[in-house]
Amino acid sequence: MKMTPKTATLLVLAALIALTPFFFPSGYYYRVGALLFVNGIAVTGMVILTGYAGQISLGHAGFAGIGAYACALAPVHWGLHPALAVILGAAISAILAFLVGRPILRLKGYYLGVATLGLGILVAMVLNNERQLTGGPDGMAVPELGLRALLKGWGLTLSNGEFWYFFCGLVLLVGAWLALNLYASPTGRALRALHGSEVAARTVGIDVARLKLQAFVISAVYASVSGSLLALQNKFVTPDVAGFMHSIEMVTMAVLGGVGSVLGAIFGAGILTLLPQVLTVFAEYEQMVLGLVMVLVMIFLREGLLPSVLRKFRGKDE
Amino acid sequence: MSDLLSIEGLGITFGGLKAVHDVSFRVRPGEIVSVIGPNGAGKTTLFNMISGVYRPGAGRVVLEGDDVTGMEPHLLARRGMSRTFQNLQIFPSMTALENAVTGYHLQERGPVLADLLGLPGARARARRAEEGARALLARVGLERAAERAAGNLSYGSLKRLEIARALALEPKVLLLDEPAAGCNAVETEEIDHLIAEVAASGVAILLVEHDMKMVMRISNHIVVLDHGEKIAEGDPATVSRNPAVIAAYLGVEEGQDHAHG
Amino acid sequence: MLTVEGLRSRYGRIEVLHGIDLEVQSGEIVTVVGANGAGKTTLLRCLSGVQPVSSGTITFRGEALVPVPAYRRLARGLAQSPEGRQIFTNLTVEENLRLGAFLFADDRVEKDMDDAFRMFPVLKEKRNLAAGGLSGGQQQMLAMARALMGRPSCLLLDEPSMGLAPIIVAQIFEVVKGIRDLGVTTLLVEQNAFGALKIADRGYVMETGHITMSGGAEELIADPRIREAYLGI
Amino acid sequence: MSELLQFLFSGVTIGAVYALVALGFTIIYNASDVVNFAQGEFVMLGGMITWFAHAAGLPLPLAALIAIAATACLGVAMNKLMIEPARGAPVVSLIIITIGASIFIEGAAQLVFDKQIHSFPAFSGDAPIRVGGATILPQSLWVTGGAIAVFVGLWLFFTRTLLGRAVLATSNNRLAAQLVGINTTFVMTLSFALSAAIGALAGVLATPITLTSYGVGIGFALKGFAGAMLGGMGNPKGALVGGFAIGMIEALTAGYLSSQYKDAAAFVVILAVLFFLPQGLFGRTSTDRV
Amino acid sequence: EIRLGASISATGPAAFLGDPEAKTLEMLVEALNAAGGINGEDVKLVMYDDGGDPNKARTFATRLVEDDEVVAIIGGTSTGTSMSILAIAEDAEIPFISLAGAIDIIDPVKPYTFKTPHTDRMACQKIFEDMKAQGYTKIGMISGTDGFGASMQAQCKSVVADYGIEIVADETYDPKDADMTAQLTKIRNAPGVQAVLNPGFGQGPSIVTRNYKQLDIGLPFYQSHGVASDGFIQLAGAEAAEGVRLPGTALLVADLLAEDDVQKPVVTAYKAAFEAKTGTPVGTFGGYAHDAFLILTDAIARAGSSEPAAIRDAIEATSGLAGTTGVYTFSSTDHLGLDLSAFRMLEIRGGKWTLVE
Ligand SMILES: Nc1ncnc2c1ncn2[C@@H]1O[C@H](COP(=O)(O)OP(=O)(O)OP(=O)(O)O)[C@@H](O)[C@H]1O
Ligand SMILES: Nc1ncnc2c1ncn2[C@@H]1O[C@H](COP(=O)(O)OP(=O)(O)OP(=O)(O)O)[C@@H](O)[C@H]1O
Ligand SMILES: [Mg+2]
Ligand SMILES: [Mg+2]
Repeated sequence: MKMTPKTATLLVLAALIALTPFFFPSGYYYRVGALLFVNGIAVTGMVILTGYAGQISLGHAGFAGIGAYACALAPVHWGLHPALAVILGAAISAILAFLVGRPILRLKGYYLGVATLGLGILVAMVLNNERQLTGGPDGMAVPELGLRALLKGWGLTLSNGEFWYFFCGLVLLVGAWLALNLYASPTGRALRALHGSEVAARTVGIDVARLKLQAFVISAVYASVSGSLLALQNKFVTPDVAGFMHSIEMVTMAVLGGVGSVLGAIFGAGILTLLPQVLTVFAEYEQMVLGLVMVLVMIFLREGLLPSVLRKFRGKDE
Repeated sequence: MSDLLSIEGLGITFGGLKAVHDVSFRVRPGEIVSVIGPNGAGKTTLFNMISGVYRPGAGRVVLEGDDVTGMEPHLLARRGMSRTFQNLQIFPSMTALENAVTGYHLQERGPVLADLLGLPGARARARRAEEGARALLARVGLERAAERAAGNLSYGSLKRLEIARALALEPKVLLLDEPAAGCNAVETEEIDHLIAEVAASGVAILLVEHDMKMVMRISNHIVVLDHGEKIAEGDPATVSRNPAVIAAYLGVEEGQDHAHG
Repeated sequence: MLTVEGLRSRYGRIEVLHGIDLEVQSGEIVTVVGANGAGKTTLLRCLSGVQPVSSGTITFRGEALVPVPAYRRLARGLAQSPEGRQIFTNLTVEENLRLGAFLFADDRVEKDMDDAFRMFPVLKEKRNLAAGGLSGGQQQMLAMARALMGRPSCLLLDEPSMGLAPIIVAQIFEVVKGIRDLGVTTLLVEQNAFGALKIADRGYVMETGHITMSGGAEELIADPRIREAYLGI
Repeated sequence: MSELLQFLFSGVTIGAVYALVALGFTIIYNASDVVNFAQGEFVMLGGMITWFAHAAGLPLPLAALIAIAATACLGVAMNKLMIEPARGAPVVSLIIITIGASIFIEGAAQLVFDKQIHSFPAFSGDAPIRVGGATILPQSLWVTGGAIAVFVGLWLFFTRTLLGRAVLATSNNRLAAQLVGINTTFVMTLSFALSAAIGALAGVLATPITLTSYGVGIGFALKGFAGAMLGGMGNPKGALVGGFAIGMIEALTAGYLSSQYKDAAAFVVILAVLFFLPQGLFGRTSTDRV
Repeated sequence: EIRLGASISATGPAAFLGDPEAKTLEMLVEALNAAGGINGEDVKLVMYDDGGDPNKARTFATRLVEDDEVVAIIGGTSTGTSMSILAIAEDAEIPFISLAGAIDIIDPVKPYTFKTPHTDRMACQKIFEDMKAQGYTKIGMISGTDGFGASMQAQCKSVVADYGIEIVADETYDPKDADMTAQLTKIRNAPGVQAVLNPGFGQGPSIVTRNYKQLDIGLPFYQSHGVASDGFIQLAGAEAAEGVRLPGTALLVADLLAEDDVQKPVVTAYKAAFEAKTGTPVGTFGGYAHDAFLILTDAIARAGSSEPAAIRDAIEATSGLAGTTGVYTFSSTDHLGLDLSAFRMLEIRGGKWTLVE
């Protein structure tokens, strides 16, 4: 049987998640892996918004911030279980995205960029300034998810690092599966169509405004879940999670890896997560090397790392 | 009322220029109505107003008895209107097949959630659309280009791809803006046949085209615009003899030359 | 004046010109006809330098053209009115024309512009309008006029009649004939093969990246294969 | 009254800096549709190199000149080494390249210079000028003057010169630009040189007010970007007005409402303006037809 | 070989603090190994730059513990990064000495976490003590919105009532702002305001000080320990900085210290070494790193072991250890080890630091 690209992608991903731990020399690698997956989740959302629908956002960290702080605040203030707080965060992100999406998504290109940038900055600013509630720039503690203890009760003992590695890996797999389903589906096709030409998309009956909004909301949920997972595993959160740099990081990861494909973008998340860890050997040259790597990847693999490499590999041109 | 589409006093201005002024005509099912006129006469602008890309400054567009003036294009598409573009509007990074499949959007679309979860229904819908699209590509002679990225196709191929996509909507009214541009005489005839076939199945067709051979051959009715106003109207023979049309558009000898090959 | 020998060109790995040989004498009008996707546009793109040549030579007025970058070719006398018009949509009609004469800063620019306006009066009406607002046919006229502003000795036209009213098509062909009398050479790619061959001296037929036939224009018009495949008669 | 005046002066001071940065974005954008996120680093370099040269004993005007020239060269190098090799890449890729360049330049600056905060003397001293009970520093007038001068220069360049038109043509349709004989490579080099020089000039003029260090680039880039977008990217008039508008909004919000949320006010205004004018205040609407 | 870990914000928004900290640690390790290490064993410092990002700090802390297998960690330039590292260190039961100001780091006391700087609450107390002595009862505040400024602003507001002082104007600025005259004008116009306090670090306070002078406000002006370095006087300009008061450490007034001051030798030695090595003036923050390293090496030497638990116990037993910031005495209930006396009220006069007492 011929494998569809979707199955292939999922298998590759699952194999990577399951098998790499056998090569981990120490527990620290689980942490890096878990971070990679968390970033991968956010970036998969960017693939839907930017890769499929062609809309950019420079403010998605704002949604990550909402997801993260939902996990910090809801348990403390309303006694909500952290797992429910993840869902609450996702719901708030979705509602916010839904409310602001319509007016914002009428904008194009850089104008959309600056509007989303503003949105992200507003969220970060609230988190920063409402000190009584959020702890301000110094951040606040996040309660335990408790799932690890539960697993232990069932006889599955995992270290903290291992747990988060596999848990985030699992969520990433689910996220990738959803995004891949979407790609080949009618909705996915319509999203990619409006990317090509909005006028033509409209005349074939695609409700462009609504579809963009859907992509925006979905990607906001991805970002929010990613923020939640980050907060829960760090057990601590600061407004940096909603910061401008984090937004830029998400976009960069996606583009670096290849924003058109889920696996590519996750690859990008991998590069930007691993690179700083690897580059510590360069000490004070770290930043220069990081910048240089980004530039070189974009020059020589201009569609992003994975698609370009695959193309060379397959020797295909179209 | 047996009119499928009726245009009533449509007009629009751009910064003082009356691009279209008080244009009216009707189209019945199965009829091919051509709009001709000099460059800049307002033909494309008229199409843009009818299909909802521009909001008309005056007048009404009535489709099957309903006033649809200024309605959003995607809503018009749902009511059975479909079009192609003079300035190609394709989805360059998608394959030719996928381009054609988008035409089936209204039939294949479903709830996002079903699509996200990849429910069997979603997949079945997508498959049906794909089969239809393949058949259409064959109809316009693009079956061999199906898997190629549309951005890599030649101009003439893209024009035909647009027609395939427009047909995929299974429209009641089809607006074609210069479908034969970039095609040679033989290719044009193929398109001719296609259009005639579609019309024969009861679709109302509105055609803008500068290839007079084609227009004269297949039109039931011709509307002539100049400077945004309707200057003549009638069957091909009448119109091609109209001195005003010859002066403004056909050119004296050339008019004959093109009309009769 | 213009000689093409063994020209090959590709998009990525797919070769679309498989060794084209073609010649245009000074003062000639030569037309190339062919079906959609035959490679006519690609050929013209190679000549104007915006498409890489993988092998073969192009000689223009005795000089090898391949190493010359695209922007220098106009200075050598080669101007193109490209497929898809490629006008500067954000600039005004007048600015488009002035940029057509980008290389020149003399009084002749104003005169050439007046000529262009005389040829296409509608452009004069719209001179201060953003070119993107023009109708399709008006844009086609602008592309043609802009190419003429570059004072070419050899004009490359890619379907100049596309989207033009019959009366203007006739006029364009007249213009091409007219500038031949001024010594300008023209390589004309046309789907309106009948019209093109009628004004041309010679013609080539192109099929999927090969030249399959060539000869005098009248000869080609009379050829039954051509009549059936391209002229539809 | 004197209070309002002081807020306005504060707005002018901040706004002039933003405007000057925003103006720097316009040229590269106009030539290539790329918002150069390394623009802030040009501003940083203008300040840091001037400080460095001045601290090494050169007179201030000479130090400033060296800084501007060096930054312009760097801009050219960036174009040659990073942008040109990526020709034909999609605009997003180019943007990521400029972000990478920005990270690289910042990393290099902290090695070549240091991580401390620096400044150099104001051009006309620090004695505040008093007007109706409010005060403004002479350096603010320098920055404002600089912004206006750059604006006039750019405006003339884009509207009155064929070369300026060639820059616009290059971004509008690169293929056609080559066909009419425009050396698009040269146009890109020129725009990077000019943009970098304007950025450096901004750094030179603003540093006595804002101080400088290796990391100030991003902040400048962000505010300059916001200002340019508010005014309409690519239009010098938009950059000038947008920059000053953001400065004014911040100062007035800080003065009358809340200093905590003054940046929020600026973005709320941007969102509101874009709601009604999706191309910014003076942005051109695309005229492409279907 | 004894492996020590550090995660410092040598770049990013807190680089202004982290850079001297990183340099200090490098310098001290070098000197220590040159002098024969601790009890004859060399010290290896594994240092990472977390860029001020708490998430990165947590990753590096994990790496230090799991991969580099260090026996103790110094770092956390800011409160956010410290809180991240703290969780890892406590989990792994490895001693951790933070370089950040917030009281939450050691209150409540956690077994393995210590810190060297005064808390920002202490800085507030020191300043308000001085204000109260001068008889000011109504003051204005202008704080940076970065972690340092915001945290100190909150602490000051929570203790201000103890000194019978009222905050009549409370303004903030973004650390990247270029002009604060709008906020300062508002403060000046607040009724009855007698003095102004500016918690913050980096370039912000320098600009505030210049704007303060520009507006000719004329009221007594207090800065925080966040700007306690010669760089501040340079940036603000001696003229604008004239008369500014702040709570500082012995480090800034090394040559003014009494000969018998216990801090004098350590302060002079560090100042001389640092300035010779880097060519930049010492500041309070490098001093925090110096003290952390001092406390740690002192404890390891006394413990005679590099077992984390033994080191921890030895740190807790530290008593009367003179550092640059103050004289440290830890206990099981006090992981800060300093009291208010470690702060000295300084005033800038003629472009120089002077002791107020
Ligand atoms: N957006 C616009 N802004 C300014 N003028 C416009 C705009 N759209 C159309 N026009 C003007 O309206 C007139 C009609 O244009 P339209 O494109 O409808 O002509 P057309 O009949 O389709 O011509 P062609 O046969 O050349 O395609 C033209 O003169 C054109 O310049
Ligand atoms: N950018 C591109 N990338 C890949 N292939 C391309 C590209 N442009 C054209 N082609 C392919 O090259 C071949 C020749 O195309 P070209 O545009 O030269 O044809 P043409 O003769 O001008 O056709 P038309 O009459 O339709 O304009 C076609 O098969 C086309 O699909
Ligand atoms: Mg038209
Ligand atoms: Mg072609």
